Amino acid sequence: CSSNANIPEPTPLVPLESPYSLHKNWEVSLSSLPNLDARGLAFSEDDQAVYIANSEGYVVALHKENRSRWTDQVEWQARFDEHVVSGPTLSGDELLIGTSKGMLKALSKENGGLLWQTQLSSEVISRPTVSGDKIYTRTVDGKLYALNLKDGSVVWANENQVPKLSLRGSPDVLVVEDYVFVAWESGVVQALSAITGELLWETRIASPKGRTDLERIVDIQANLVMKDNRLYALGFHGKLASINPLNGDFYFVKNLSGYRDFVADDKALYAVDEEGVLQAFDLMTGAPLWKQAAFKQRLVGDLHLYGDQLLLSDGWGYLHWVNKLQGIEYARAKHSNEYGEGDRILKVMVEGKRLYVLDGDGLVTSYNVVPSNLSLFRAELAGDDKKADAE
Amino acid sequence: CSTLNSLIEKPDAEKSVEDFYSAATLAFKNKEWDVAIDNYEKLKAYFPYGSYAEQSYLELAYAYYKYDEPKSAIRELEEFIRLYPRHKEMPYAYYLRALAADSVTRSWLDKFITDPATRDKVSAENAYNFYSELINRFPQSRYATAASERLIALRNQMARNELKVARFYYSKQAFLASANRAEYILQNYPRAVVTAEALELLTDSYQKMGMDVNESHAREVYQLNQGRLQSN
Amino acid sequence: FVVDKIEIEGGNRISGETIRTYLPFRTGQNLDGRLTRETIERLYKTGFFKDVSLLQKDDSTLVIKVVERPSIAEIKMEGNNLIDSDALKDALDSLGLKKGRIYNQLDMDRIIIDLKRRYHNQGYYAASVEIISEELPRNRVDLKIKIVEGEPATIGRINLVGNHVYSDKRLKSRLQMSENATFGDGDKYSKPKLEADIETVKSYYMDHGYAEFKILSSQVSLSDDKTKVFITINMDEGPQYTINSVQFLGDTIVPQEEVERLITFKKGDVFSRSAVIDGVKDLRERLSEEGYAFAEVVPDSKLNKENRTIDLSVKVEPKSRVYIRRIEIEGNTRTRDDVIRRELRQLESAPYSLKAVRQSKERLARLGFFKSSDIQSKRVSDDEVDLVVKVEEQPTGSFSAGVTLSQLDGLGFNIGLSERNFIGSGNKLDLNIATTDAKKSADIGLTNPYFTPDGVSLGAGFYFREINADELDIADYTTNNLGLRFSMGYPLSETNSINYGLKLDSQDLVCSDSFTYCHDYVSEYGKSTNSVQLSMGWSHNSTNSFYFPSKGLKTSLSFEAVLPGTSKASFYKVYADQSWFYPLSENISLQFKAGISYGDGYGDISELPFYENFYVGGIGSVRGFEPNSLGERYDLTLDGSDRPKGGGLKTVATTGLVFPVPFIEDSSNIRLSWFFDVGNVYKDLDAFDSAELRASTGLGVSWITPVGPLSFSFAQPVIYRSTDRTQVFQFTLGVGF
Amino acid sequence: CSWLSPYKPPITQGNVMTTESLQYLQEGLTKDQVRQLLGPPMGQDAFQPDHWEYIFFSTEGDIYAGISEHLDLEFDEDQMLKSWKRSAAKKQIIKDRGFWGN
Repeated sequence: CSSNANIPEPTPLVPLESPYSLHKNWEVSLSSLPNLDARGLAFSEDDQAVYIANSEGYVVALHKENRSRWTDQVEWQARFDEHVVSGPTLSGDELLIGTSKGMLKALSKENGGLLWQTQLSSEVISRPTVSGDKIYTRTVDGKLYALNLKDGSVVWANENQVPKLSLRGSPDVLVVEDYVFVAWESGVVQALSAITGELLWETRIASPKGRTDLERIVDIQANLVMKDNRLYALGFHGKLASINPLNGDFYFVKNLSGYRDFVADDKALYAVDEEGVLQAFDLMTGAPLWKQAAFKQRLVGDLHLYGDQLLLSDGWGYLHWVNKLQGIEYARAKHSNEYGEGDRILKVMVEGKRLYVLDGDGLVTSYNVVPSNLSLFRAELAGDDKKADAE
Repeated sequence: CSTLNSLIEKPDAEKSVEDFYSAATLAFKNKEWDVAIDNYEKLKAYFPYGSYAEQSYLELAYAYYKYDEPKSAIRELEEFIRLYPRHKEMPYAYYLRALAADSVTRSWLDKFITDPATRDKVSAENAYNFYSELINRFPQSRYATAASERLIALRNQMARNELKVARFYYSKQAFLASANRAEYILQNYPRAVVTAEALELLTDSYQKMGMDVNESHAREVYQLNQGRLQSN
Repeated sequence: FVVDKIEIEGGNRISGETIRTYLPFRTGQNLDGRLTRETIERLYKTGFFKDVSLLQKDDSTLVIKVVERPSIAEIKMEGNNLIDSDALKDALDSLGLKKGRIYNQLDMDRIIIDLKRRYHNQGYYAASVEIISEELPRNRVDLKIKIVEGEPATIGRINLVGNHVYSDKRLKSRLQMSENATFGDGDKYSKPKLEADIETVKSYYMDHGYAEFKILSSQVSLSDDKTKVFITINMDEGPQYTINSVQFLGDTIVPQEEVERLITFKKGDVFSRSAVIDGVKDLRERLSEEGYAFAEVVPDSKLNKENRTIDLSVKVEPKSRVYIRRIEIEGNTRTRDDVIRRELRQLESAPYSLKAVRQSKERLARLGFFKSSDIQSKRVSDDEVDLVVKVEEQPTGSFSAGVTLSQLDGLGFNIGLSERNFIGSGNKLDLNIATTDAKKSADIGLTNPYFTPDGVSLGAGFYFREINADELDIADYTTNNLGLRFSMGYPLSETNSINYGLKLDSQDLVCSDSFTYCHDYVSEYGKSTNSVQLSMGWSHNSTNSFYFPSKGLKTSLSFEAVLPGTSKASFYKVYADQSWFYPLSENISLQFKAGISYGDGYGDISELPFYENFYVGGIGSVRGFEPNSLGERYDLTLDGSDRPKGGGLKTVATTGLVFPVPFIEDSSNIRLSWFFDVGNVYKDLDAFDSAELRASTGLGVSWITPVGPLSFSFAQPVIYRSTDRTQVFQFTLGVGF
Repeated sequence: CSWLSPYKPPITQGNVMTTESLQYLQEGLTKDQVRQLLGPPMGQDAFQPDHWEYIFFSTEGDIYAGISEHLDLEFDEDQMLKSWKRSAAKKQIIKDRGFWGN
């Protein structure tokens, strides 16, 4: 008598004449298998090519410029018999990826050949971060590694207690000058010295409460953000905190539980909570600026900055542009086709007016964001009035 | 789908406690135990208070006992004892519980051919404990005399059981086993009817094993008691 | 103030006296602050009341005002299918939530948490539980437990890190959880399954020499929508070890070379933990066979890291020899104590012998009087043990009675009783009396398996049968018999026994008019024969249960002959039957039976008298064919009947897979079998022709009902002739098999 | 014809008193020490606590070879072993009873 599925109803989209529309540059399918595990994957780019990996073990370099046939869109493609779970990170002419078998591999940017690889203690879960002459990454069993950029030898490593059950994936390691900032599944943010790996300070922004193991998950999934010399962190079942990077004291702490990446500009902080409600807070004081519940329960993805707007994706294949001042939806475009393929948008990379999208069905698409003909038409109208006023 | 079964129970929900109770006692009078049980159970579920509930516990237990379901009768009575520790009918509850436990291995054949002593000892022990609990708690209750009689009968039954086993081992030439079983009777059931036979079996077993010291001592005790046993 | 009178307000379910029993003070006592607090606290602790208040009315009466907590009238459950309703009900009972119990909100949260934890444990992370309570008149409340289970988290990926020696594929094939399960719930995640799988990987390595194998850590991570689970198991294999030396310390009681034989591994072998565990178990069992039931056998391995060898030392501590003090028998509500005790091979006041206890268990199971029988030991002191024999009775016979009316043979009544444990005395009684106009028969037999304390059995029986053939035309001939039967048997060993039989029989052969063959026989050998028949048989039975044996061997060879000179038609018969049971899994077993029976006349009759012929067909021989329909048939013109003739040589064999009935929990007294029967009957030895053998296959059901063993079968003949009369469905009641 | 004679289930009674355990017997042992050596005093008559009798007989000759058969022990007032006497079994059980076994 009662339906068994337990996914709450998404809020329906309000019709909107979107000023933007997507013009597809090129489209490459990486693998037919649905991509189940893409938390740790990410685009990286240089001026000619875009690099992305797929959990089935492919790493691929794609030309940014549109080539006529999709096959020569692919500059090179490397295949590993292990699952690639993190990366690729571009550093110089090396591409760094982490695999499920605990291997950190460095590939040559030109042809994807293996330069060196190091066996770590377990699955390399967080995207390798390169700073100075060291690579920083984390394994799923709670170890933080600093390795030598040239040959991948381990410089230092330290261990941290990690709860048994947590959300899949973990945030990137953030390195600023000699400070290494890392956020753990136990809801703790730590700062270590980049040279020795010695712990400088440690603060907790989420503490497990509730009695079932699900309620006790307190992961920090969203990537840490450093803005105007202040560190920002968002915990699941935890808080949004602004932290002094030198000693770990809180500037402000806000009640917000979320696991998607948040973004900051010089005035405000924009984040989405676990139910998909967008919120903005003042960068300095944390005072709430606006709240936008239009995308509640629409499985909102990570936030990105697109010019002076926010860009986010939802679970039904839509991309939304939201105005940063009042949080009103400015534009909307559909990535998935009518069969529902591409509904799950995993990763988006913004490069000026161009977007690169990786979706759950293993498709990588490059779009140019162009004004929709409706807005062209309106512009002409506006143009005529201006001309009219001008005359 | 839950709406369906609530439809059927509708009439019960509306019945008052008196309806249930009268239907139950009517069935109780003309010995339709299952109908009585059904009504009492419903009464307890729908009206778990008041004097009706208290009284229905006892009558329900009696119905179960008569319906030859001693285990559920005992369960109802123990619930009654827990809920109403100071109830005036408490002696009756204890007595009925003992009766139910006693009826587990009794069968109509016992009057002529079979002897309950040859069967399951555990239920006899349960009945024995329930009866003694009744006598300790309510020594002056009107059931005390009937209970003490049953106690003696049960004690004898248990002693007979021991003796039958001892005799069995004696016939299998396991004389040490039969001697120890006979000892057990003398220690645990000193006043049972079969003590004389037990003593005799003990002496024979010792004699068969050539334990002269034990044998002579046992024979002494036997002669000593001979006079006393003959007299009463 | 001093309390003279106590009044109680608001207590209707809980009576006044009950409340008084909880009061910490008596009337006439001074009630100070401490006492009032204690009273309130005590009354709350009972859990009966929502709130309690004490008021002082005029100067000396105390009023206790209580508001009772509502009691639960009805509990409804909705949306639960992973945990079915009665399992849920038991869970609620254990948490104190039952019809009629007191309802308090505190319990509700505790129950929600517990139910949620049960679901999370099974991987239903998205499950939600709500309890809606609905007020009812008379301070009662209806509870509705609303469960939305959602989808169980399926396994996204199982990731093994650090397994260099054994590949992912080899290890993953051994795990319960798998990434893609075609059927069943292999791909559903649950904590117990994860722990079991980790243990499987650990013991796999430990059994292949990796003594230092360690599971470093295991992480479980959940996709954002809580439907996919990713499992990472990090392990450190360590080097492979071989055994350098094995020594035994302490008093091993059993001679050294026998101990060596018990241990399967020796110097140089790859170390295997399970081999060590088995060896220790076998040694401990061997010691308890010597009477040292509490012996301790403790293996200790010292790792030699350089050359990767292990020095294994097994410390044996026999402790004291154990004796049996008393043997109690429980659960025999019908069977007599000595009927069970005489089957036991372990005596009281005797050394404990595991062999004897095991034999006793087997004999109890073979007795067939009990649904289940077990012998447990209860420790009484450090050198004495009591044995408790627990049995559960079951019907051991069949009973039928009835009145029949048919136009063919008028009014008739019959009574049929066959009881293997007559009123619990262990004696076997068969009593069948049936009388109708045309047919009168009676068969009474009593056997006492323990006529002597050591198991010499004695049995006697009387039988009488008179059929008025022309009334019924079922057969072309009938035999009216009257006679006495005696049987005596005794065991030769634990499993073999021998039996002798004597039968005094007087028989009249009545042929139906058209059956000329019968008349020729009568003219040659005469109508009635009186004979004395002797029989002797040897049998072996080492099966592990009476009704549905799944293990062991059953053989019986018997020889039956008419004493020469006592009858004109003297014949002899030889039977040889062999059945063999092999357990395939815990409740599936393979069964193979074969039987050969041969009979021949001797003296002045050259072949087996036709009324003594064997027949084949139907249940008990080759199913799927009409009963007794196989083999040659009389020639209608020559012999005056076309019925099957039967024959002097009967060869039957059957093999079957026996399994319990799926989908019902207690299938202890019912079994299904997929069988393959083959066999036929021939005139005599040289008439045997394997091409003539008939065969069939099908599904058999055997069910032990309170009225008696019932078996029926659906069979499809496989090798048959077009002339054979087949019968797909057949059933019999009361025949042992 | 022996192989046709009825099978008698084995009968074993009493304590297995091995020769070594007998060597350790000496005066002054406490009751517990004697019990440690010989096992529980199953032949003890409850009404004579200070007189223990151990016996052993079995039809399974082969398994329990060399086990002595009868032992009388006396204890003094303060429960110390005073004297003990070892003897062969006084009464032989009837090994092969008649065919009908009684």
